[in-house]
Amino acid sequence: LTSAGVAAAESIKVAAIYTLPVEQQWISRIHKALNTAAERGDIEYVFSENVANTDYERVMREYAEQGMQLIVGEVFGLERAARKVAGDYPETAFLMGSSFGPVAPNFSVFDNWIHEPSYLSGMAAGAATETNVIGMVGGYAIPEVNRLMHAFMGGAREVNPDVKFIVNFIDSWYDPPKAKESAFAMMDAGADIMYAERFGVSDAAVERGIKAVGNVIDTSGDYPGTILASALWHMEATIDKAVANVAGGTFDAADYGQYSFMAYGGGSLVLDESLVATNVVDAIRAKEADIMAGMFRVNVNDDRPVSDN
Amino acid sequence: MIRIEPRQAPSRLMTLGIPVLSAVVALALAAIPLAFAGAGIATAYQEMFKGIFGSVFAFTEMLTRATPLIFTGLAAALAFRARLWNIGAEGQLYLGAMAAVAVGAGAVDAPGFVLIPLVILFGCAAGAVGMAVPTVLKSRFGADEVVTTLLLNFVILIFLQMMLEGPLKDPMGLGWPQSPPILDQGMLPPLMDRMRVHSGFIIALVAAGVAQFMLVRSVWGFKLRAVGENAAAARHAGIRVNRSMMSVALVSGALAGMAGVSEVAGLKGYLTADLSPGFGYTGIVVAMLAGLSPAGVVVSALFIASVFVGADSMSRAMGVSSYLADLVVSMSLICVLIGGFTARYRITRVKPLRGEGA
Amino acid sequence: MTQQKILSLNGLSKRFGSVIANDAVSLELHKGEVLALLGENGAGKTTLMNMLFGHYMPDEGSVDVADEEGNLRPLALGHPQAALQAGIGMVHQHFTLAENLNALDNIVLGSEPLRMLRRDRAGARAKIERIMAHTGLTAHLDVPVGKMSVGERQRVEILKALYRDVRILVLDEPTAVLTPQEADTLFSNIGAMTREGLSVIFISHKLREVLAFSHQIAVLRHGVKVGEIATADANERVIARMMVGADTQETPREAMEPGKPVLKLENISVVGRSKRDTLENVSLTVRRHEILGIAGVSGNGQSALAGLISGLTRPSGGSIVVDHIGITEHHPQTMIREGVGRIPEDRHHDGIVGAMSVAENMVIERLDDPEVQSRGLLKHDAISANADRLAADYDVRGPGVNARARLLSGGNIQKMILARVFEQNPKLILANQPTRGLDMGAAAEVARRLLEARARGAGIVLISEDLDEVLSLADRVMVIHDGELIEANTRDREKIGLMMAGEMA
Amino acid sequence: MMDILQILLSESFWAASLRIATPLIFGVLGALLCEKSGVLNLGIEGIFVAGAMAGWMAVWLGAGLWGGVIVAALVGAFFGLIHAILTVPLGLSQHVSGLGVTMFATSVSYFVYRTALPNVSSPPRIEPFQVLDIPILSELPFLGPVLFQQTGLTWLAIFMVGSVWYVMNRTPLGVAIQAVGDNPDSVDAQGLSVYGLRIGAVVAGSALMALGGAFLTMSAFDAFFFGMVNGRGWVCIALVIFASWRPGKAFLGALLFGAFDAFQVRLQTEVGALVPGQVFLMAPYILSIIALVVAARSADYPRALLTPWFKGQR
Ligand SMILES: Nc1ncnc2c1ncn2[C@@H]1O[C@H](COP(=O)(O)OP(=O)(O)OP(=O)(O)O)[C@@H](O)[C@H]1O
Ligand SMILES: Nc1ncnc2c1ncn2[C@@H]1O[C@H](COP(=O)(O)OP(=O)(O)OP(=O)(O)O)[C@@H](O)[C@H]1O
Ligand SMILES: [Mg+2]
Ligand SMILES: [Mg+2]
Repeated sequence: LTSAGVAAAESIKVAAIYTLPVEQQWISRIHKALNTAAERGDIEYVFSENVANTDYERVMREYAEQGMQLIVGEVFGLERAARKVAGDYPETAFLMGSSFGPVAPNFSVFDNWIHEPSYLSGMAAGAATETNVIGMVGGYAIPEVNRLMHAFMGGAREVNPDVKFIVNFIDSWYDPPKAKESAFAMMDAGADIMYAERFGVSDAAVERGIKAVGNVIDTSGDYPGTILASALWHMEATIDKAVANVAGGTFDAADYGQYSFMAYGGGSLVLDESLVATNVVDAIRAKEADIMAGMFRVNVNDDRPVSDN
Repeated sequence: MIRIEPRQAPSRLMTLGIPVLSAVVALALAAIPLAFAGAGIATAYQEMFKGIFGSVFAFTEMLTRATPLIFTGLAAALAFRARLWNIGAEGQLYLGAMAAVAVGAGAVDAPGFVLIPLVILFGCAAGAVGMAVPTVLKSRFGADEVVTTLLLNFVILIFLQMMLEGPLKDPMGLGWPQSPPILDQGMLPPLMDRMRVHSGFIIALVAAGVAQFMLVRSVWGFKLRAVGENAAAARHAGIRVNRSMMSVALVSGALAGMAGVSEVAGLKGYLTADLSPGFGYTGIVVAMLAGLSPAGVVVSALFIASVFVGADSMSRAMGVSSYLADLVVSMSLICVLIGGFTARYRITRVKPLRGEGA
Repeated sequence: MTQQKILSLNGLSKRFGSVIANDAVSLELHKGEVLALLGENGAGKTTLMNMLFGHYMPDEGSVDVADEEGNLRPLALGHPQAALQAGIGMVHQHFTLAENLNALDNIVLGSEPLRMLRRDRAGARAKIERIMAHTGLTAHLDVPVGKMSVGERQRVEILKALYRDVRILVLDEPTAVLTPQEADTLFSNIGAMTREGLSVIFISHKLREVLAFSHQIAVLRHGVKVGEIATADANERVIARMMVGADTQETPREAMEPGKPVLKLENISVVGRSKRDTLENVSLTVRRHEILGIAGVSGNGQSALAGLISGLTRPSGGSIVVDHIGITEHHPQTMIREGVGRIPEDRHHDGIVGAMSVAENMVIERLDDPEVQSRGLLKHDAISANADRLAADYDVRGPGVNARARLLSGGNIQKMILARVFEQNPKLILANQPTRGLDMGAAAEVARRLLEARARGAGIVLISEDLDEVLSLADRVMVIHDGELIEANTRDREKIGLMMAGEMA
Repeated sequence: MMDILQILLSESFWAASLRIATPLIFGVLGALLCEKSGVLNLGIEGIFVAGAMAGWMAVWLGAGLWGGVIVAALVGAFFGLIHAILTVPLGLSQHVSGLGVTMFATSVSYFVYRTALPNVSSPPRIEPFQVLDIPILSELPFLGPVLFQQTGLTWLAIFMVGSVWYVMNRTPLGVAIQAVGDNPDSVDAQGLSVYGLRIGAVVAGSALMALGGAFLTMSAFDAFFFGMVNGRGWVCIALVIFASWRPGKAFLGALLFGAFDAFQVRLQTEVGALVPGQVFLMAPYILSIIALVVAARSADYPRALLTPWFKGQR
């Protein structure tokens, strides 16, 4: 107990390496959790953002050389190389967003497994659409995005088998004006609910006075009265667990993916109950309980979603 | 009043001293953003130095970063010599990389001494085709190659996404838009244990040497220079202008393609859509800093890579935003440009002669 | 002409690196006077005028200009704006026209303040039309300058100067691109204006004009003013001796028996973008030991004819035979291979790659030659040796064979091209305006080389707007007009002049 | 087929086209001014970024919306001045200087943004330009909804098309700029300053480009993001050739590109499952290239483009 107390007082040195700016939704969740931990005094936090994949390995090694105790990041573009680096620095803990598995002794992985709340948000959307057309604007068709879209579509279809989806990827993480135009085009084609994977989509929804569903981050404060529901990702569970393990000297190779599940508080659904019909709210809550209780599993499908014709 | 006059013969000291001096000035200017971000200046420079020369690792990382820049720098230098404004090295790089994984990732199963040349050959050929298209559009239709190559970069990048989600997608990639890895025996061998620097660097040096030699010593280089300096006179003198343009286009594209091969088969092993953080564009800067001399390209690529790697590492050590690195690189570029100018021209103040003799 | 001093250049000097272009040159100009400024190529004439006009900043010296009341006042140097305000206008040796603008815009450019929100085009047009009516210099005001013939461009240049109400007009080789008739008209117009008080400095290599139209002659040699003389006291010999420092020799043309044909054009047509590069059903034959002179006003199809013989232009019909061999692939390379030597009209544009060395330019037409390369690699030593030899033989002077060709003076560039062409013993030589802009000495050298080649057995096509040159060199004369070629069965200046104007066709 | 026609006839499609075209209109006009004077400005992409960031940040710090627009223009002018000094009096390579300015402007903007906002996960929003709804005019059939769904900046862009045309063709200044881009000697010989005209044109052109960026953060959206300019600047470089350096055609070209883009997303929503989505994303670029090939024959470049000029030298 005393040793753990000392470790906490010394606070752990954590570095994060992001391939995109910290405003990117996905990254912003990790960044937020780390900042929270830093504010609590658990960790000392530094980060490098917008690191090109070419440079990623160098940055990992630099941080490891600097004596960072925990390095957090995403290695989707360099799975193999990242594991090699981890092998070279067995004293350093690595916690990386990854599609593959952990590697002993020090390489752990996580991912944004919030398909459960996405499914629930889909239920809200499916019930709310009157035109039976839902528009979805994505950045890139990568598994992390596709998976949530499919879960959302599954939820919507459960409550409304007639619903059709229009899907569009803008091939850019940051082009809100383009995302907005894409959304407008979908609305012109009849969509009355928008799945807002990118910045810009909810803005379009506000302008046309229709509803949107949020994803990863909670934007209901920015668009009051527009966001029906959002599937949120909370990295706190994952980060806190990893930090505690490092502090306790018990960090080892593990898959932290489960800490993004609802049951661990890694994922959650916020509903704007003033916008969703009570019977729908009830159905969603019931489904949520099923999920928490392990009675319902949301399908995982990483393929690129396409529009219904 | 200020006049600009060409220097008659820039002295040795100047041709060597001025680039060094301008690099120093550029680094001194980096103090401004550092101060803006509230970092300690002296330690910052120390950290920057350490980031380049502080360890074998740092130094090899710099060489690794310089490797693609030498290739794209050569691609730009040769094309620009012929006044063929190839702004499309970025796209050609990706074409090269796509071709490299298309043959190297299992389509051909051959021993390394067959597979490596094959990967290089296909990569270079793909890059060459990428430059041949705008060159044909230029010579047949007069379409400006600055614009066509620039736009083709976008087209190729989008095409790459399509391939990575389609035929080139790794079935084992868990859905990620990435290609399968190049077979182990198809990879360019690394130069040092545990370091990323690979034999692509050696190939780049050889390519620069050959390019330098060909430019100065060969009939091909003669024609290329003549076409670049005065196409009308070259044609009047019986040089096949279009043919010469096309040949340099192919070489330029091939070199850019080779940058892609080197990155994918030397470094990463497989292809994603963010293989290059703008190596194609930086190559233009590298080439111009080198005065379009192939040998100079090596020096300026090493310079740019050092500044970037050093400033990047310093930004981390100092806890300053990592955008600092790009900022320092771009300031260095501008300083070296101006420095190169002062080596060639003299800016003099002229006293006005008004009223004398009256 | 009066005795009122209107301009005085006081000890102007200008150095370019090691070249002393002007060394303490002083000049005076009086109201109504026409002063001719003479000198070999590179003597520093243009430099002197550029200092006067503010393009160049002198290293030493000053300039005084008379104001409206006739009081001499110092001129602020280095600013064309100041020169214009002081009533100095300049027609430059090379056109300074924006080709995308029409004549009106070119003329008015710079005369209205830039902050004006609109232009007074009607007023400007009226003023220009007045000037045109008064001087007889006309141009199409609404046609883009790029579409104009050189003669018309030259007139626009002069109108441009006159529009600014100049009192001193500087003309730098104004007739280099004009036909004799055009030149005569120009000078008689200028003569009329001098009687109204205009003062003129003009630079020319054509002694005929100088003697006919100037009052006073100043001569520069190597940047130094070597003398001044009243035109009334001068003749060609005197002037030539002042310019060169020695007498020049003319090469006599010996009679020769033409041999077998080396060039046959049969019913050749060329479809060009404009009349300047159009040919209609042209036939001609050139034999060994023969110089065929093509006389004509510029812009009548000379460039198409030259393009055809140099391989740049593709005919739309007809056949070309060079020494029994029918030409099917129209490319300069083919013509070079068939033994055609070409002296281009525009040396800087077509003749040299200015950024490459003199030595490289001397072998640029024979890169396949085993003397120049082996297995695709250049033989640098052989190329240098070749250059040294040619530079000596052809008296190419300049900063050395390894210097950029651009640094040579116009005359020396031409000598370098002659060296390149004549060394290959061509069967046929195309000489397009070979002495344009050259001083007397250099022009005589070109003539000597052409006659030498003829004696050796080459056939020569000499295209020139200088009728005197054609008549003195050619064995046979044809006139080109409106894309058609007519044999001139006469050597009468007058008659050929009329044919050039299309009046006897 | 019916669907396509329906798209092309819909008001919202043309309104979208005009919206997408607006930043391009600013950009093409800016590039046109620079190139007409003889200077290629590849700094455009970076100047877009700087304009987007500066305008937005000024408003966020408390300036009014039009104040933000002015700040953006000034920042664009500043980067234009750097490019102008490097390429005009110093005569350095316009390609490199331009790419250098793009790097510099981009990295300065990013660095300043991040240093000012080190710890945001979502950038602060501003209150952007609102749609200008002019009561009676917006009731006009078709034109009303197309034109009056736009913000003040789109109107400014349209106004700039006319202004640039007027300046280039009807004022002494514009004629001088055209002349300096064709043959600097012509201007010099008439007592005008080649350097002054070129520097002025590049600075003014760059200010216009920055407005294109400002549109993105102050009208099309209400916050700044890294990478949001996303190649729009480069597209302008192509459009200016397509437009043969004419303001009217520049407007049409930008609108055409906007229409491709608007059409592409709409078509994708119709037939998205049949063709890979990327085909649509590529379409505007490929069509630009084709348009360029078609237009190239008649394109008459400013003759002095890319050629530096030094006073007192030949
Ligand atoms: N005056 C000129 N200035 C610049 N470029 C020119 C000029 N004249 C010709 N060209 C270029 O040269 C090209 C033709 O050159 P040339 O005939 O030597 O090439 P080539 O290799 O024979 O090509 P091809 O096989 O297509 O005929 C033209 O397409 C044109 O782009
Ligand atoms: N801007 C310049 N830079 C370098 N050298 C120059 C420049 N202008 C002129 N010269 C040199 O100065 C000398 C005088 O040139 P200038 O043009 O005055 O001769 P010119 O008498 O007008 O000859 P031409 O009869 O050929 O026109 C030449 O040696 C020329 O090469
Ligand atoms: Mg002269
Ligand atoms: Mg050919």
